[in-house]
Amino acid sequence: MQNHKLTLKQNSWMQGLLMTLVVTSGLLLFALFCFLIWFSLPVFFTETTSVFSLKWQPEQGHFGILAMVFGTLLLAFISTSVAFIIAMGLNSFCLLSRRRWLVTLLRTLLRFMAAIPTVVYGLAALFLLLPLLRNGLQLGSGYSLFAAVCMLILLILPVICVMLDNITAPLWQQYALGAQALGFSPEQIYMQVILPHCRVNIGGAVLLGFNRAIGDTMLPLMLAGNATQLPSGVFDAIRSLTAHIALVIATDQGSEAYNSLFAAGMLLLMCSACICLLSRYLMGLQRLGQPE
Amino acid sequence: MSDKVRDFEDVVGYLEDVSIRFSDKTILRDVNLQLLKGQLHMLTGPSGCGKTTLLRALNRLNDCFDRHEMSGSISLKLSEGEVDVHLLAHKHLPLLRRKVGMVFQIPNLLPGSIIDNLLLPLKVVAGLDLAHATARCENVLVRVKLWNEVKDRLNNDASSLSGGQQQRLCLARTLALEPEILLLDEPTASLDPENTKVIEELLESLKQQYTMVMVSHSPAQTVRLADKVFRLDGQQVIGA
Amino acid sequence: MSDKVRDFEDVVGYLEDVSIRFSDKTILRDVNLQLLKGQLHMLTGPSGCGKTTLLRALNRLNDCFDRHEMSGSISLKLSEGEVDVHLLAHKHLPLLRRKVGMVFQIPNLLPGSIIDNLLLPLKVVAGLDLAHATARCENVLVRVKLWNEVKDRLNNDASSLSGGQQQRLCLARTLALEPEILLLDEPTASLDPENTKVIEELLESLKQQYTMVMVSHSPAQTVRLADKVFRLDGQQVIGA
Amino acid sequence: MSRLIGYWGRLCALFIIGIMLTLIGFILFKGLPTLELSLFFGDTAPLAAMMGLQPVWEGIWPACVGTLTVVLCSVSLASVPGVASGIWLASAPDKPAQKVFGLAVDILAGIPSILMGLFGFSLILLLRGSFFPQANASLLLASFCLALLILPYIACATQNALSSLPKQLSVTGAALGMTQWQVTYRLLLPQASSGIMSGLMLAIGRAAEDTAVIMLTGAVANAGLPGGLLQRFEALPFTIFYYSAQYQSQQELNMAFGAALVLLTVTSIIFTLLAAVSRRRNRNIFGSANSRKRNIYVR
Amino acid sequence: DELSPFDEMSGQLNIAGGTAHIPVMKRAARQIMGHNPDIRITIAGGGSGVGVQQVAKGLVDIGNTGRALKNKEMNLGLNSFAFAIDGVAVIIHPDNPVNDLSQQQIIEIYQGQITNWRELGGQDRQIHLFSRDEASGTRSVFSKKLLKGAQLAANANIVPSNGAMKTAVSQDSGAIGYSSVGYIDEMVKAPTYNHIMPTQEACASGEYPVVRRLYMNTKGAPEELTQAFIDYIYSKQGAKHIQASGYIALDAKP
Ligand SMILES: Nc1ncnc2c1ncn2[C@@H]1O[C@H](COP(=O)(O)OP(=O)(O)OP(=O)(O)O)[C@@H](O)[C@H]1O
Ligand SMILES: Nc1ncnc2c1ncn2[C@@H]1O[C@H](COP(=O)(O)OP(=O)(O)OP(=O)(O)O)[C@@H](O)[C@H]1O
Ligand SMILES: [Mg+2]
Ligand SMILES: [Mg+2]
Ligand SMILES: O=P([O-])([O-])[O-]
Repeated sequence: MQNHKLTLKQNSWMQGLLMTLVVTSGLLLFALFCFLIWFSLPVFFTETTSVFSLKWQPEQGHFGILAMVFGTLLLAFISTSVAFIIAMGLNSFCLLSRRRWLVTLLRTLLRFMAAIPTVVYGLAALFLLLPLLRNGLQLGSGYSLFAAVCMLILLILPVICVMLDNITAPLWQQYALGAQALGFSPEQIYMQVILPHCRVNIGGAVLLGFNRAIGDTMLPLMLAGNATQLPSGVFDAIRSLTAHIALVIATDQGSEAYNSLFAAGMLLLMCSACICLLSRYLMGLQRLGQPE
Repeated sequence: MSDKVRDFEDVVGYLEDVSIRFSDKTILRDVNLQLLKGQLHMLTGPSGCGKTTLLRALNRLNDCFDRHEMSGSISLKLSEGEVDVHLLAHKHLPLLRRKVGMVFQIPNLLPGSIIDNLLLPLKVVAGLDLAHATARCENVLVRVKLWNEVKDRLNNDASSLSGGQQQRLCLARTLALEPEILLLDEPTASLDPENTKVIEELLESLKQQYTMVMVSHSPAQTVRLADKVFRLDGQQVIGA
Repeated sequence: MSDKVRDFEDVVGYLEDVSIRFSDKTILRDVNLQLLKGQLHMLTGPSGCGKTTLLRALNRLNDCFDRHEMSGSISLKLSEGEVDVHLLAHKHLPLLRRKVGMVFQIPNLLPGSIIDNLLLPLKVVAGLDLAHATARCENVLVRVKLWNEVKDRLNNDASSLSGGQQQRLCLARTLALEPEILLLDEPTASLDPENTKVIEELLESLKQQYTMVMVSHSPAQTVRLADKVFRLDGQQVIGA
Repeated sequence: MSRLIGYWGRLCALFIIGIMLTLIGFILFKGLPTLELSLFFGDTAPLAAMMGLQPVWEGIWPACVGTLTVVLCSVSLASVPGVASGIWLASAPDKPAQKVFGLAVDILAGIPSILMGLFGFSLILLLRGSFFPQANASLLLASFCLALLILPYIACATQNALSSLPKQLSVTGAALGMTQWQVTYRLLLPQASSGIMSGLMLAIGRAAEDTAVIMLTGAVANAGLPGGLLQRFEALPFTIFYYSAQYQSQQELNMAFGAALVLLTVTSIIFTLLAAVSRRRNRNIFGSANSRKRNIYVR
Repeated sequence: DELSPFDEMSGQLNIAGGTAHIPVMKRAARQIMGHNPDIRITIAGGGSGVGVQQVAKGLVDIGNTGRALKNKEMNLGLNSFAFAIDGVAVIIHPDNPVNDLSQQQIIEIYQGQITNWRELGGQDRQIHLFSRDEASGTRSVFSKKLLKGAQLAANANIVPSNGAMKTAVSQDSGAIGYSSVGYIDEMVKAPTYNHIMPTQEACASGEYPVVRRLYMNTKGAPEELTQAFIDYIYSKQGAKHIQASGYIALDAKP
């Protein structure tokens, strides 16, 4: 009994600590949030409606960033969907393959990939992929949507894969035996039992990857060419919003070019907020459709 | 395969010198058994003696565990012909396990609702369309006497069922797949006498259709149901 | 609390008008029971009638499930004095559950090795040091007659135990915590007759120490063990 | 359909392993020959450079130290509050407070790093303009911004890892008389530790590689060894970016490859250490080391 | 000698801004820090815009620009110190046979009207346009003095620094870009502009028209260390560094 009281006391102490930490981080995040919104607000109150146009020609007084918005979305959508399809394959391989050493190798490789810095991908692409596109395949200067997408896929693949693995591995352990006894093949267990059961979590993993793809700065900056045009094909150069911010933050404060930066920032923030809300909404739908 | 065994027309399975080891511990040593067509074979023995392991050997489910070794030979006569279970390649195992259905000692639910638990294997493994599958679901639920208890909550989570209900659901699920050999691991352990009786009658009626291997701890049940009794003890089958 | 009940010195628990609903489905309605000190109360009834639910009401474990409602009052006399279980604040529940130990129908192992399953609760909940905890582990394992089967593989994964072994392990785990009231949900369901006898003898010997509420489907076992039999049916207790 | 996923999985695995071997091989091929003392220290005497007695030019030593420092600072700032927030979020996901906080964390986990850089930059301007005129872009600011960047990341990973555990586990814990805290700490956390660890690793990787944040908050092309928390610093990713985009000579390009190789090595060492530590931890809590690897519940 | 003023000093000097200046600043910093390790000089690029912005906010001590301050920037209380003359010239890949480009040709190229090197007497190869970011002093000079305000084609690739421009062009045989004359070496080739070779001498003499000065800017009067640094840049050794970086030193303060 004495002991129990003791542990209880210790618990409340620990819980206090926990709550302090949570409140601190909550306040910090809240401050960050307000800050970002506060800095993006001027976009609404200055008459820079020209920000929402396709033309970016600072010397001529056109400061439209829609081309960048389009470029960003294109970049993120293509790379996330390809990465997701590959990630599914890798995930199934990790669970199903009987060459366990290969699986261990792959898992290690994926976790290692998560640690590979973006700039290293950028560097490798500058001297491997771009020359190939430029000289080998004669596809323009090489700086293109395609190059950035290729490297972005490698960048977000480990993020999606590791998340998928964390989600599906325990489920596999829980259900594999029983389902196999019913005559399911391992592939069927993966496709029909595991995947449908964790659709929501998979959605979360994909959204995380999407966020990462939308938010990456260095790869588009180094590889996508930063041209302010609407691309007509994957081998055209584009500029992403993030690269735009990195390039434009250097301009003098207060200029219209500089203000477009906050519009870009706000759009990015809205993007990640919308994605998040969308995913929550989807989750809610699923929960409703599936009475307990 | 010894010739004297082959002669019997109604032998559908024989195990010869089957030894099973888990992590270097011998669980079963040189087990020899014959399974006869349309009979219910009862496995008994003290807890932890290897009954479940023996059942799992028949559909190669032991392969799912690490550090498992098996020697000896197991043959089953299925509609496909005679199958050397111990030699089967990995890709044929799903079919084997479908033909040799197993009901676990501890109910093993699939994720999802009650009806999902029945429909999913029917759709995926048996390849039935929804209408046929649904009809079959109702049929088996009635047969295990679960229909009345769950008919108005088929879409509820299966894990909210009581222990005995879960056990009957798992039995129903295996029956729905219409295997050729049934492995039953204490299917009535957590059922009350009344339900036990229902299940026993069901099993009795299934004898024409299936060859069954069943584990039970109840001597009374053994007497009531068994055509043949194997007693496992000390890693061996006594009195086959 | 009605006065006539309070008079009995040896009443350690009473349930009054207990009704329990899961997702708007009534499972138990107006159950009235008294638990007597040092007696074994046997709960019987058809599968799915609410026996497990009633046991879980006694240690408020139903609270762990979604969409659960309970009305009525439950009081237990514990060493701390009389406790109004239905009114207990959330923070007191761990203590209640320690005092009212429960063994599940489906063995609920903790992750990790066999010995972890015993040591972890002893260390965390009872706050014992390693030496004391280990001694107690061996003691309880011997009492449930599992010691010989597991003594050379205590560090193996607990999930590699057979069904019956898992059940005895869970019983041992609860006994090791030395509760005051024991809730046993079919503790011998997957045990062979011999082991069942051992456990029954153990329970018999525990009667002096604990008040027990047990679920069993075996009429024979009920006759052998029960001091008092409650039959649950149609959401009510018949013949208290 | 189901069969296809098997082939597809094998294809992807081979593809990825092939690609990564090519990439890493390329970096090794280009970077290994440059791995000499002069890569790190230029023409400064190594010992003097390490002690910080003499400034290093044309060497990546200051950038190595800078990166290690900034990663260490940001991870130690973010990991504990991050994990704590994750635990709290998982403890009662349906309460309003948790819902709001969870939403904020989710949104912020997806925030582009360049925005975080922008935040840091604006923060300094704000601080200078108000009550702390001495504030300047510095190592501390960069670490703080990085910490903010990875905190939601860690919180999300922790919450996911905890909430994806089977419910049976916490019911068992409760039935044994454990408090909610004990259930979380002694049962759930050890089970979720590998998930949390991998989240932490992703976060560390993110902090180590991030260029956009530090570019705006204190990383510069030339600074020498970090002079203190309140001074500007060099960092490997920035160095790589800088030299790969604007090398003026073969030697500078080699430095970029050398730095890339070093950065790869550093991050993989951190990872290996972390993995080893987490394996040790598992063994301590549960007697056997392999208990968790294959935890098929025999049913 | 010229380094002796730094003997007794210590502290940090932050420099940021124009990327054309970086070679000069690095050489000077290296000498000074080698002489007195107590002094810590940090150098960041970013472009001329960053230089103005950060020095005006007091984030750095010296902000470099590759162009004169704009009117709006004059009001920020900045002191400008011009220390070198530099030209801005078109650069192409060394293997490109085109040797001369007229102003009109360059304008049409950058407007996207000429898209193939064949039209300029080169090989049949697409022209890959490279330009600088909006904050660049080099870009503003190029755009004002050479393009005469013509509109830049939208498909031009943008690179963030002089160095990046040079490396990008040096790798792509179809590329055309522009950079500070100081950056031109054997990695890239500068075709003659209206038949004038863009050398620093031509820039200094006024023969080559697209020129600018390189400035250091401080907020208000420079402090001790900053002043010493500026003095050092104006010294003989400083002139040597400027020369070595490919620029023509200016010796008098404006
Ligand atoms: N995967 C495994 N790894 C190691 N040992 C195992 C494994 N599975 C079972 N065992 C051991 O093999 C022995 C036989 O187990 P089995 O499950 O076959 O027993 P059983 O006869 O079914 O007992 P019960 O009646 O209790 O269910 C037990 O001692 C068990 O601990
Ligand atoms: N969490 C829950 N949500 C909804 N319904 C539940 C829940 N738990 C139990 N039930 C339902 O309540 C009824 C009683 O369940 P309980 O587990 O108490 O039965 P039982 O008497 O223990 O049966 P058995 O002998 O089969 O174990 C069952 O019909 C069950 O489906
Ligand atoms: Mg068994
Ligand atoms: Mg029950
Ligand atoms: O010198 P820049 O301003 O063009 O970088």
